[in-house]
Amino acid sequence: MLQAIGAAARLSRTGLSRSLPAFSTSSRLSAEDPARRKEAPIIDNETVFATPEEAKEKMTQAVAITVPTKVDLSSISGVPEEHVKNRRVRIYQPPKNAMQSGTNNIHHWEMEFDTRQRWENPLMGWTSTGDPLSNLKIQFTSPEEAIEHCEKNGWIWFLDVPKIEKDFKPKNYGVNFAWNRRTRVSTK
Amino acid sequence: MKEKEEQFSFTSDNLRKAKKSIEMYPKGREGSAVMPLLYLVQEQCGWVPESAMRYVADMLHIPHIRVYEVANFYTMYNLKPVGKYLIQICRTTPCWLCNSEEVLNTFKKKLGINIGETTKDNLFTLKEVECLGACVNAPVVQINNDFYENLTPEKVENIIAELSSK
Amino acid sequence: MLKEQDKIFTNLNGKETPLLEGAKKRGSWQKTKELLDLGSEKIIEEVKKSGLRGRGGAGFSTGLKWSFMPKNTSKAYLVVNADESEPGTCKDRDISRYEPHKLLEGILLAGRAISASVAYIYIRGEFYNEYLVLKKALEEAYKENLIGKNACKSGYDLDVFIHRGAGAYICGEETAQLESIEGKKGFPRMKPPFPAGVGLFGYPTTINNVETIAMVPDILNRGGEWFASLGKPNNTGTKVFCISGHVNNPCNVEEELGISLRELIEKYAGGVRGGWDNLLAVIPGGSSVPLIPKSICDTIEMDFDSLRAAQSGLGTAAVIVMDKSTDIIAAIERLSHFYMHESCGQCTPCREGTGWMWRIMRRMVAGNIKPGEVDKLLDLTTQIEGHTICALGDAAAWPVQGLIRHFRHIIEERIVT
Amino acid sequence: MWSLQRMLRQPLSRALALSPSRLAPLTARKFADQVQAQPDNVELFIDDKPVSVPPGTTVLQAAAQIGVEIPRFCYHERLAVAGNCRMCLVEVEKSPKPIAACAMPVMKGMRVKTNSDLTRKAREGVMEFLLVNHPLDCPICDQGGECDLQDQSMAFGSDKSRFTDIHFSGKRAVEDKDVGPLIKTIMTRCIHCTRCIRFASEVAGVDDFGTTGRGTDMQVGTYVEKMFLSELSGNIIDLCPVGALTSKPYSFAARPWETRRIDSVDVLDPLGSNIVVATRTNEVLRILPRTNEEINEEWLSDKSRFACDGLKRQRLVTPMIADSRGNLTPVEWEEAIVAAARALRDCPPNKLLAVAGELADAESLVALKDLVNRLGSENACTEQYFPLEGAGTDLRSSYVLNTKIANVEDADFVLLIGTNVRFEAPLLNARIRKAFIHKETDIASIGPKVDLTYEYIHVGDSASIVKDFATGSSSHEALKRLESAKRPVVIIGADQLKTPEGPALLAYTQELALRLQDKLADKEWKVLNVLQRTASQVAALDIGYTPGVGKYLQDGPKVVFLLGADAGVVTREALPKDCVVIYQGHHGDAGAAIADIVLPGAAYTEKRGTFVNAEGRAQQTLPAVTPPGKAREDWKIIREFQIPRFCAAWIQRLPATRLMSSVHLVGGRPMLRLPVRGAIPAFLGTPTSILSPNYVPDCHSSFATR
Repeated sequence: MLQAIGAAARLSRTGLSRSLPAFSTSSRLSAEDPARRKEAPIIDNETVFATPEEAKEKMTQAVAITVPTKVDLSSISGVPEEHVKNRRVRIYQPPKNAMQSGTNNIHHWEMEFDTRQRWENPLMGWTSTGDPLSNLKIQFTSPEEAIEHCEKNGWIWFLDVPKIEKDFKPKNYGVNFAWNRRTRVSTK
Repeated sequence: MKEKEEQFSFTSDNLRKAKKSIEMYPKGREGSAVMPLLYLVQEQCGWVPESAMRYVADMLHIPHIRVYEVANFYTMYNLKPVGKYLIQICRTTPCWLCNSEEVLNTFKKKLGINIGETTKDNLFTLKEVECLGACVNAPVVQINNDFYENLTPEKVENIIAELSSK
Repeated sequence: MLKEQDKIFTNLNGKETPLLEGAKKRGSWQKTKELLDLGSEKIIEEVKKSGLRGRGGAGFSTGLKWSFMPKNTSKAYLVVNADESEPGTCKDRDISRYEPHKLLEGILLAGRAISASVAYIYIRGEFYNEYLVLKKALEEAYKENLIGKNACKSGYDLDVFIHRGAGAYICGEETAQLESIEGKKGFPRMKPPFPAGVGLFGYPTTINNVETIAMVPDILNRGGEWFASLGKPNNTGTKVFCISGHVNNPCNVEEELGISLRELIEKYAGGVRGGWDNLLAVIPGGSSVPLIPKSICDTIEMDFDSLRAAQSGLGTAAVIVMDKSTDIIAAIERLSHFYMHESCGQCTPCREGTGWMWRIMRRMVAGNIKPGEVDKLLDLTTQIEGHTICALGDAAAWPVQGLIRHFRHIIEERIVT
Repeated sequence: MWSLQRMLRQPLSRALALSPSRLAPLTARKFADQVQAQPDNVELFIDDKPVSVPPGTTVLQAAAQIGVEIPRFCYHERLAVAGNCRMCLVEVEKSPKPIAACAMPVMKGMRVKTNSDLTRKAREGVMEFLLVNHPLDCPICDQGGECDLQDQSMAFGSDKSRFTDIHFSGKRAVEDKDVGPLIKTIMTRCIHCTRCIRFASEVAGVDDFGTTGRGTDMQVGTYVEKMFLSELSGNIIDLCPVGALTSKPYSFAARPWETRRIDSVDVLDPLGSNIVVATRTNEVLRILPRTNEEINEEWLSDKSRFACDGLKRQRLVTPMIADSRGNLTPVEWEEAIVAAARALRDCPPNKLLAVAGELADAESLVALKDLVNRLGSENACTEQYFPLEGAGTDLRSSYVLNTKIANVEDADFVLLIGTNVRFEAPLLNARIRKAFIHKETDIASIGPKVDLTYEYIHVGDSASIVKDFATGSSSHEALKRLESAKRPVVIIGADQLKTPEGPALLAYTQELALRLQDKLADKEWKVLNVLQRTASQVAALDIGYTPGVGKYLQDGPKVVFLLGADAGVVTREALPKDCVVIYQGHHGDAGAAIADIVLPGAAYTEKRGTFVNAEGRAQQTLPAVTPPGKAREDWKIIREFQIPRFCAAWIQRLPATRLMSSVHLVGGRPMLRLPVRGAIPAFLGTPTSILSPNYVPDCHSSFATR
């Protein structure tokens, strides 16, 4: 089982690069089964309740590998069909808040549905919506996971990935004082 | 003063001096001459009015704020008009050990002004400053460009009398 | 005891004319061409041999500093630091106004050593009359072709300019001084880059104290060995001491390094007011170093290493003497105020810390503190010390640390409960 | 249909392109001669983790590479290193003092400890000092909740205050500065990180900020009382790590945790800066930049940032029809739609004109063009003129920024022709300035002498200079520089092309660019750039709109459909008296004033719309709020016409009562519910190909799904 987790972790590490095209649709990836990319290992009760020794023994015996198959949950998820077929999911990394320099909250991936119309509640002035999905944000550690989740549920998705990484250039304090008609603009 | 503030420009003599000051610094670094130029302004006006800062900045092709920064940073530029005699009394430890407080009090009493004030006749402005760098001759007072050393209250009275009668 | 013939600054008392005529009589500009002809490496070699350590406070080996200058550079600058503002110190002022030609000759030789093409003398703004003397001396030197194009007919060109400061202690810090010459606020720069790499106007620059530079002609004239024979090992040569405060005869005096503090005070400054036993404490190296109480003063020798061992420093060798009548807390409080006033405001610990320290010190003078606040103040000084861009933070912290180290009992006695 | 497919093929399919290789021209590239020999990396250890970085890298950057974040206030990766906050102090083995990680270059074998006692104590000390004079007014501070000082004092500060002096002498108070109507200053909160000063002097190029006084009394401010006159001024609000500089329009409006943030795209200039729209209670409260290295980095121009308050005012909230006296009177949707549909239907095809305005999204542009085409007309044009002589708009490269915004940084010579980039595309100007400062790029300009925040060679103000340049007959220095440049860039402003000499200007510019292009060693480099003025123009030209209305107005149109055309190009005077003007848009501007039928549309914060920016990059806005009142997403409005048109007989048969009964009360508002819901019945055909699932998948949802 540990091997399985390890393999899964490796898969997720090879993640999609951030320079994916700004637009994408699920159709491209439908050819290769996303479930093959990563499938959460199914842990049966026996394994969970096993003592460490038993688990070890079981591990050594477990040589068979289950081949994951494509999963489609849309038929059993209970989500109305119009919300499966007609919704588009945006998969993205939350942007850094321009007001702050901290980045702790943005190291994950999120999926969200397109916003359906909201309206101001005439009684209280609250914002109302008839669409529960538009308030749904799910966090993932990698875009593959998000894609897989969408594929499972039959949602059409696209990746929104602007280039956010700055080209690496060593910072230099000395240039503040360099003899140069332009670099010496610094007010340091 | 108001009039002067609105249209500052160097006298031709000072303009020549200013050009000379600018030549002290390498080409392309004319902005370095801001300190000597502000001194010239102060020589001409007795203080550094805002219009002069703009004038200096434009002369050196540097942003106004850079001149403003410099004039604000250094304590020797008077950003407000001062009396004919700017009395700067050293307050730092070596002078204080040698009774600079008494000297200060004498000035205050004799001139009837407090620190930072100017006498009504616009003759004296009293200012407390940090170490003037003449510690072995403490206590020290700088009046305009001249140092008055080893002061005692009596000497202070003489100085005031002498300057007032000039 | 320094022999009369070993003195470098023979006109330190200003009895003779500072101008060229007198200076030549005192030995300036005699062999300058020959010395210049030695060339850069030989000059540096000789200065290294002399063991000359910077006289501005930090005591860094001058020869070594010069050798850091890159050899192949299109342009290099020499900056002479005459922005003497350290409380207690007034030696550079006397050198500038009484021995300007020693300084100018030194500039020429130092400039040759580091292959500088331009030298700036940064003189503090308050020294207006000193500036005039220096300017006059410089004009004389230019006139006689001692400085300028083909200086002293050696084929070496050096232009010297005098830049006046305008009242900022921080501009005595070398990198702040460069900023100031560049016409900006005196905000120190971080190191690296060191001025020998990126200095004035972006070119390699060496910054030396007036006294250091003014000693160079004599070192070269008389030889590095002569200088090294004076003073103590690693603390060679002579030094101008400024003795101020509660002494009978405050004065500037040139002496060998390693002279005992007591001898210095009693011999030259007429002794402590009310006798040696009336001594409370001495700040031995300008306001930036921690004070030492009488017990240490009794035996301490005035040199870089001995004072460092006593948890103080030689600094600028400005001896501020305080007798028993002194309110020692108030004396240090004044210094704290000085540092608060002179902090440039660039970096946080110094900008906020010096002000806070002074506020506590002010309350301490009145005894209006809680017992725990002494430790808090001590902790604050350690939070400033070493955390700032330049050494002003350290300089602000040390006097307070010295006070608490040696006079904690006085502070605690004074607390009003 | 055929026309649509052709229209779509070019830009939108490219936008939808799946292969990364096709994306390449859009991204910043590395050029052959720019690749430097990789110097040997330096290895050091940060928290005992080895990291290998190029020499010259700072400790802070090296730490970032292995995910160790060092706290900072003054350091900003797009500004010069100042090193004055001292928050980034870290312990380095064998160094007696902690070092400032932001400025310290790495050294071989250096052992940095970012979590040692010394480091922690140093941070705590700095934090304490910063807080000594920082007012405790977080509850009334607009930065509260997104304040670096708050965050870092939580993470790195002490748990209690030792500042007892507050009882004796209080904290420092600093007078607020007046720097203009956009930026609110509360200078007591300032921690003197000097980010604003550095931004102003380096990025904005408006050296207005500085520090005055010194030590404890140091203050950040402008020259006496001066406005911060920069088109990028709002960015200092973002940069300020504390609440010293906050947004005046947004002051006391909301807390950051209350707002809903929607990633979107700006449409107020042709660059399509990435933005985050912060909303609450269906109201856009503020707009912040979103990092996109290839467009806006992390800046935003003031227009884009502060224009959002206009989204609440002077909006068209209900359909309107001019009554007998010519006054626009509110009506229900179906009334307006039917009226407009009838007007469209009854109009002779050659007398029908559709005009697209500045802010039209690609979806509605396609829908409108499709509608016009179906009615048998080809008269779809944009307000903004572009010469059709020569290459015209057949080739995309003749009307976009071919170099790409980010690549302008790599140019070694930039020639601006008839454009004030600072005004037309502030962030492109910031890029040029960046290149000017950091890469020794030189700039020349032909056109009026304006302040572009950097020095440039002003060649002259006459269009004939372009001709001389193109033919090589000019002996001007700028031409020589241009010809010897390895990566020259020529940018012509589209506004200049409106003039009578526009076509010639464009032709000569193209000739010049071609001549330069041919000489280049780097064939990948693109020389010619046309800087469009509006967000919609590139998409409109891609889709096949004809630029400029002049020709069509002369034909005396009977029906004019203005899709957000507000620039005043179409006036009542220019139209025949009996001409019906249908205006669809979101603001009651020049276009609405002359309209007979007004259809309220959605602004860019209220719809999902594709916009193609000046460099040809397709991006989408996402709906942040609901359009006000009865306003609708634009393409959906236009789609409505297609149904009545194709079922003219059907709609005529439809009794009025039936139409009325389709109005349902949903969510407290009357909604138009058309007979068609969900999938559109087959007999109607696929209305437009923009409704294909690939393109806008939610197209099947009905016009009013509330």
